[in-house]
This record gives sequence, C-alpha cells and structure tokens, in this order.
Amino acid sequence: MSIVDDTLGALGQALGEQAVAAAERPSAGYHLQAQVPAQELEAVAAMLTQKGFFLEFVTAVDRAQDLELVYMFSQWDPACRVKLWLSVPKGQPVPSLARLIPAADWHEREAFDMLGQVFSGHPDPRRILLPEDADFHPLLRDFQAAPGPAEA
Amino acid sequence: MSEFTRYLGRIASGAASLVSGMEVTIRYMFKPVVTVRYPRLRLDIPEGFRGPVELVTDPETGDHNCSACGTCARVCPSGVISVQGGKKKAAGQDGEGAKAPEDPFVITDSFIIDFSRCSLCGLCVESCPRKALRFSHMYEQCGTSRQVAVVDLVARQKALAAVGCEPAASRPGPQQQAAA
Amino acid sequence: MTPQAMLDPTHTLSEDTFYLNMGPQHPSTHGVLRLLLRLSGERILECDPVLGYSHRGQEHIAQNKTYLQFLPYPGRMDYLSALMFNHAHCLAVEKAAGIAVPERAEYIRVICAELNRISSHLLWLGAYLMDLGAFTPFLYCFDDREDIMDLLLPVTGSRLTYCYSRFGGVAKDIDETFVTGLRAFIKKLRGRLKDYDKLVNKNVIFINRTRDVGVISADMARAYGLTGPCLRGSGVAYDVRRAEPYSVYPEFAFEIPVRSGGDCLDRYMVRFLEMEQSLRIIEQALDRLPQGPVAPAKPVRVVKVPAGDYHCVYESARGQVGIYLVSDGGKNPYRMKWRVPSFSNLSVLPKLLVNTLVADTIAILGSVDVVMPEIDR
Amino acid sequence: MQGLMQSAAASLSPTVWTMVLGLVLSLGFVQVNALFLVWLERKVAAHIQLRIGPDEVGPFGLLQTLMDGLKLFVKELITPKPASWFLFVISPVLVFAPVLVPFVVLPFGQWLQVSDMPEGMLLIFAFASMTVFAILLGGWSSNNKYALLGAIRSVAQNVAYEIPLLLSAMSVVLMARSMSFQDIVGAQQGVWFVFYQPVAAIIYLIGATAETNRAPFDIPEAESELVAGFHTEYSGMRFALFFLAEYTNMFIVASVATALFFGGWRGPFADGPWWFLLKVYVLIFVVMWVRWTFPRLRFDQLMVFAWKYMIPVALANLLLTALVLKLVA
Repeated sequence: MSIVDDTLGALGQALGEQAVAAAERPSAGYHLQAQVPAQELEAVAAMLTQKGFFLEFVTAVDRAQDLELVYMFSQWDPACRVKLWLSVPKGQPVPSLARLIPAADWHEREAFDMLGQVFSGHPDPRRILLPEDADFHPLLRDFQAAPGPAEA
Repeated sequence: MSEFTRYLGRIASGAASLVSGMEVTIRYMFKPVVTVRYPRLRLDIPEGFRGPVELVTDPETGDHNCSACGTCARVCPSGVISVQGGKKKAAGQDGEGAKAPEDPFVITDSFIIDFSRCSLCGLCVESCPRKALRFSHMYEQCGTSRQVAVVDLVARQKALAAVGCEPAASRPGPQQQAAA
Repeated sequence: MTPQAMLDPTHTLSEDTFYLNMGPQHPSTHGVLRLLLRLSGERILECDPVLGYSHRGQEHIAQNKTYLQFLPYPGRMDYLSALMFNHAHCLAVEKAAGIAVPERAEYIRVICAELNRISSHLLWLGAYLMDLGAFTPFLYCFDDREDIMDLLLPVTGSRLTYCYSRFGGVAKDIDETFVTGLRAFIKKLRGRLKDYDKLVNKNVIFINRTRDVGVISADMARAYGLTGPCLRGSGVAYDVRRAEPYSVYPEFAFEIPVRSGGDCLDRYMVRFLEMEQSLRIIEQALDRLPQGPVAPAKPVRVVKVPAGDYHCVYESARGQVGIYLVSDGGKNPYRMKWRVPSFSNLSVLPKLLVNTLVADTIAILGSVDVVMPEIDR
Repeated sequence: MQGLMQSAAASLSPTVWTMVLGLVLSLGFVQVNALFLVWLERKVAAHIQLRIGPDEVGPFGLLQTLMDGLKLFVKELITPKPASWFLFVISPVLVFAPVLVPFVVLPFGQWLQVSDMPEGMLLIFAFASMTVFAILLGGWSSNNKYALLGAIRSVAQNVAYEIPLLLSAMSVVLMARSMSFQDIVGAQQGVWFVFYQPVAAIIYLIGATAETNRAPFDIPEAESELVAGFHTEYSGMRFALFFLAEYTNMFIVASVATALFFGGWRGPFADGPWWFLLKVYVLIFVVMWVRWTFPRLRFDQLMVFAWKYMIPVALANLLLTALVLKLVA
C-alpha cells in the first residue's frame, strides 16, 4: 500500500470519507487534501506527525468573509503532500499547533502578522515580520499600501 | 600508555593539518593577482550586459524608433516608465521615406524612466514591438538625489546628438578600457 | 523573553546575566538579523531572533502584479540563488497555466541553476570561514564565484539578481563561448576544491570549532520543518530534485550528500560535497544539451491560470522552496505564498543556541546559512 | 635653581643619558616600524588573497599607512557617554607606554643595545604582560558589552599564555646560564638554540602569537563575534595607539625570539644588526602568514590548548633540558 493510499485511509477514518480527497489535478502539487474542522485540527496534525510528516507551512487566503487556512504537510520520501484546510470567519481563533509541532510556531506568527488570524494557545503570539506596533495585516485583500517616498 | 600515544598523535596530526593549510596559502601568495586596479583599469563589459535602458538610434533617421505605444510602461513590474507621444507622423512625411506607408507612428515626446526603482529585468526591452529600446553598458550610476535617477531618454538622446556624441558612447568598448 | 520585556523597567536581571543585542548591524548576522541574547558570561541562556528588518511585502506585491510582472521579484528574495527562485516562479506558473517549455531551455535553466547553487555555496563557504575568523578562504571563494559571474553575465545580463527564465523558456540562448568557458571552469573549480579541502576541511582548528557544535537530530529537523543542507546534515537524504523531480533532473545521475552527525561540520561537508555534485550535473547537461529553440515562438506575456490552488516545490541552495499559488482566474495571482527554506531553517536557532558560547552562536548561525531578505520577503 | 638642575644633570651617570637617547630613538623606531609592519601585513595578506594591496600612495603603496595614520590623527575622538571617562582616556596611553621599555634591553647588535641588564629577559616579560591591564581597563571602561567580553577574554588568555612563554624561555636561560641578552646571544656562537630547543622555539612562537592577540588567537577582538572586542568604542588616535602597540608588541616578541632561539645578530659573513632585523622580519612574516591562513580558536579551546598541550609540553621540555644539562655538566 503506497503512502498516499495509506494516508488517505487514515485521514478518511479520522474525518469522514467525504472530507478527504485526492488532489483535483495532477498539476496541483499535492496529493491529498482534507477539510478539517477546527476542533479536529490538533488530532489530525498529531496523526500526520506520527506518520512522519513535517509541516511545510501554514498560511491563509482571504476569502471575503472567511479566511481559508492552509496547512501543508509533507513526507520526505516517498513524496506525499497533504493539504489540510479549513474556513474560519475572520476574527475567530483557531487552536495553535505550535506546542505540538515547533515548526508551526513561526508560521502561525506569520499568518497572524500577515492576515490577522489568531491562534489560540500560541506560546508567543507576537508579530514576526512587521514592526511590533503595526496595526494592519497587509495580505488582507482590502489592505491598501501607503505610497512610498518615490511614488509620493 | 595508549592514552599518551593518542595525545601525541593528536598533536602530530593537528600540526600536520596546520602545515598543509599554510602550504596552500604560501602557494597562492606567488600566484598572479586577480583583481583589477579599478577605476584606473576597467574590464570589458560583455555584450549581453543589462545596464539601464536607452533608446536605439536609428542609423537611417538619426532618431529613435519609439512610437509611444506604451507596451513597456504596461509590462514594467515597477511601473517606472511613462511615455508620452505627440502628433502622428506618417512615414515619408519628412522626405526620408524610410518607413513603409502603412506604418505611420506617433513621435514620442518624452520617455521618462526612474532608474532608482528599475530592476533591470529587461521586460521592456523584450516587449518593445519596434525594438526601440536596448540596454546600455553603464554601470556607474550613483547620484546625489532620487531626482537624478529620473531621466527623459528622448531628451538625453537629443542632448547627446546635439554635442555630436553617439549614445554608443555610453557603451564603453575595449578602446576605453585602458584609459588609465 | 521578548523585546518588550527587555524594555520593561520592572524586569530585573539576576546579578550575573545580561542581555546582548547581536545585530541587526553585526559583522556575522548576515544581513539584518537581530538576535536578542540573554547571557551568563559568554554562555547563552536564551535567544530571541527578531526578524523583518528587510520585509518588503513580496507576497503583497505578487497580488498586485501580473504573473509576468512579478518575474524579477523572486530573485530579490534569496539574492544569492536568484536564478533558482526565478526558475521556481516560472515552474510554478508554467505548471499551473500549462505552458510547455522547450527541452533546450530546461537544460539551460538547470545548468544556470546549478552554477548558481555553486556560487551560493561558495559565498556561504567563504562567509562561514570568515565568521570563524579565517579571512583568506573568503577571497578564494570570491575569486571562483567571480568566474561563475563572468560566465553568467553575458547570458543572463546580470551579476547577482538574475531575471533569466521566462514563461516557456529563457531570455537568451547560450553560445559556444559559454560552453567552453564553463568546461574550463569546472576543471579549475575541481582543483580549487582540493585546495579548500587542504586549507579548511582538514584544519584542526576548523574541525574543533564545528564538530559537535549545534547538533540537530533528524527528529528535531523534522519537527522544525528543516530542509536542504541543514536536513541532509542530520542524516536525511531528502532533496526535492530526487523526491519530486522537476525540470529535467530525472535525466542526470547525481548523489545526494548526506552526513549523519547533524553538527556544523556535517552541514558544512554536505554543502561542500554538493558543489561537486552540481559540477557533475552541469557536465552531464552540457554533454546532452539538445538543439532547438529556447523560448516559444510567440513570447508569453499574459498568463491565465485556471482558478484553483497549486503548489510547486523547488530545491534552492538553502532547501525546499514551496510556492503556493491561489488563482481566481484573473491576470494577477489571488494569493502567492512563498514557503522559503531559510524561514524554517532559522526557526530552530533559539533551541540550538541554548547553553552554547557566543563564539558558537556565530558558528551555528553561519552553518544554518540564512539569507535574511528571503526570510523577511 | 638653574644651577641645581645643572649639577643634577651632571651628576647623572652616562647610563641614564644613553637610556634617554635610546628611548628617544626607540620612539622614532617604533613609529616607523609600525608603519612598515602594517604595510607589510597588508601586502602579505593581499598577495595571499590574490589581491594587490596598497598600491596608490608612494612606491608600492609604502606611504599608505602613513596617510591612514594621518587620517586617524585628525579623526574625532569619541568618548561614549556612559563610559568611565578617565580610565577610557588613559588606557590607550597605558597600552602604549610599556611597549617602549623593552627596547632598552633588545639586543640589536653587539654594540647596539641601550643597556645590557643582567635580568633583561625578565624585564621584557614583566612589561609585556602589562598590556593586558590596559586592555582590561579599556574594555571595562567603554561600558560596552562587546568590549567587556573582549577584555575578559584577554585576561584569561594572557594568564594562560604567559606560563608556556616563560617556561620555554627558561630552557634557553638554563642553557645560556644567564638572563642577559648579550650572554644568551653570545652562547649561540656556533649553533643556534633553535636546533637544541626546537620544541621550546615552537611553543614560544605560539605563545607569543597568543600574547600579542594575533590570529588565530585574536579572541579578545574577534571581529566576527565581538565586533571589535575591547577597542569597539575607540576611535581616532586612541584606536591608533592600540594598533601601534599591537604591531610594536609583535616586533618585540619576534626580537626576543630572534635573540633566544635564532642567534640574535649573528649570521654568516658579517655579524650585525642587519641579521637581527632580517630574522625579526622573517619571523613576523611567518606570524602574518599564520594569521591569514587559519580560523580563530574558540575561547575555551584556547584555554584547553594552553593548559593541556602547551604547558605540559613546555614543562617536560624544561625538565628534560635541566636533566641533560646536569648530566652533561
């Protein structure tokens, strides 16, 4: 049984068959994707970590009312990449994976910094790239950058 | 005793590694130097070098070929180009007849580019439908203010032509290289 | 400890500990990294990296530019392997939009990318030795790197922040001068690598400075999402070029150097051996270089990516680059997330530094090989 | 009053006058020598690194360091506000003052020595170890954490390297049965001591490199770790004094090495100061060559190297020397 099928089965067991799917296109770049309810996130991440996956990144996509959170997990060898995603209304916190997976620490901080997603239980919920006193989240679609000195 | 021989061995192997390193550096000391006494000596700039863009001077008309179509301005990632055209010029109007009649074009009055934000990616040169742009070979581009970097290429070309200086002067060739 | 805590007047330190602000202006923080260290004498108790000094909002720029207009930007993320980031961007868009690339163009891209990998490793090697206090290897490496630049300059037009790949090909074909020059360079660099081996790899001081310093176990590397030489130094043979081959890499025979110790010396050796493997790839690519066009007959200017999300991975000099592209079918990317290797690689630093000496900080930070503009984006 | 001073001057012995003259000459020599050494260092480094080095001012760029000195001379002297002002200002003077004294006993030639004291060698080691006080004061008074770390490192390093340095010099003293440089050089009539005492010579050179804070033992300034170590906050002429002291110290330890191990002014054809200077500059070249080849040791490794390798070996060498001398005599 290949690692992809194996992971597909395990994810299906945890989340229900209809939540998990193989990637729509071969060009998608990941093998599996699964929609995860926020309360299941930690359990699924723990399960994937157990299976030898590492966390590539955490990010979010601004979808008007909601933020679409994306967690990309990947296997070293043989390649198997799993996209976990969930839609959360803006402003609603999502449990943090930072205590479970150290890699999530900085990536979650970045997601907060860039898109304002709050991760509950994060050990160090500071901004990471922008100044500490910034009051905006630049990757939200309604953000307008102020003109720089050259344009002004 | 074995501990003691290991101790001596560590000293010997460490010393040997240091000596072999010194052998390398002394060998390099007598190699010819690789640096050039810039700015007294300059290196050749290869043909493909992407310096700040400049307008190509058409050898037939002595003028540039830009028709203010604005393709370069639209494709520019940094949005640093602004082109403004004046009246339409039909080919052959001024008696030269170099262009085909179905190719009337707008004369560009100003081609303003802000080099301080140009990333020299080359998309403007590649996208130009009339091949009116090319890269210069300038590489010393410092100035005392941001404004210095904002250049009107048309005006500069005219000014250069007025003093009889081809824009090619901005492409230092091998003959200028040894101007020590 | 946070920067705020440091400024807090009520925050007291015990008698024998103090804070040291290493960076953002420091000879060895490689750009604008700031390390806030809590020290007891020279021993580090805590480390807090402060990032973002060169944040330019590249992902935000990507949203506001067309795919083509974003082309020069990735090279400004990791400026030391600009060709690779440039290549990665093109691969991601080509894959998503279904643009075919002529085979010769892919070969040229691989040759240039591997040359860029060597030049990046050479710069790292020199800078690392300079961190450890040896100045001379730095200039030898720069001499070699200069040769690479001289080769790449006529082809790509730039010396550092290359923008060479285009959607569906490359900007300019290579010529015979490039090929002969490259073959001569390969020969020369092999000789130089022997010298570096004598000068550095065997040097007892160097070995003592790096062995058993900053040990990363394979489990730790996985937990922190490390990739690239940092991961391979910990005994994991993960290389995107092998695991998920892209471009024409499946056609080349090369090894993935792996060392099992996970310390600075192993990370150093992995990079050192990788240069030889890159030379091998270049040689094979030169031997098999096919004839043909290097770009589509009609240049691709407007790219339409079907709506959906795409992920593309690439092995840069520092590890796995991941481009997560979300498209709504428009001319601009809806969202473009760049997963850069240095970001994850650096995140392990606070853990590694605990209970080491200030001198080790430099050795460990250097061995992780971070490029700050890549992290800050 | 004037008469009193005249009689006081007259009553001073000729030795004192020679000493004053010697010191004045040494002061001049120190300056020229440092300028030359800095130039040499830069040229050696440049050519090892495939570069040209200073090439613009004067023939072969010889006057480059003079110009740099002039530049430093006119630069602003910055004193950090939280610095301990008096100590901060005095330590560059303190670091420079003791480097002049050893010139009194350095044996440039048989007749070219200010004063041949019977305890000449001790005098040099005593004054050489005073540099560390100045470095400690300078580093501490700067009120800069990097400078403080550099100062602490400097003290530990100096303490560790004084011992092997003295131990290796002692073996030569045992052989020459004197601490006077004239006697020591005189004892090397036929064979240089380096052939009897190769181990001591190597230990002396390593210890001397460490004593003068030269790479690979430059941990007090360790540029890539501590920015500039103890002299981080110094600018202008104050920095130049540290610099001058470093290069003069280098000359002194190389001179002592020449006198102890390489036969001093003796050489084939004609004995004289030229042989002495030639040997000194060759030794300095070796020290430079080493500097531009190796990475820096870590602080604790440096200690380990001193205490676990150099001191035991130097001690063993000294005991062996004493034993052999006892048996032979």
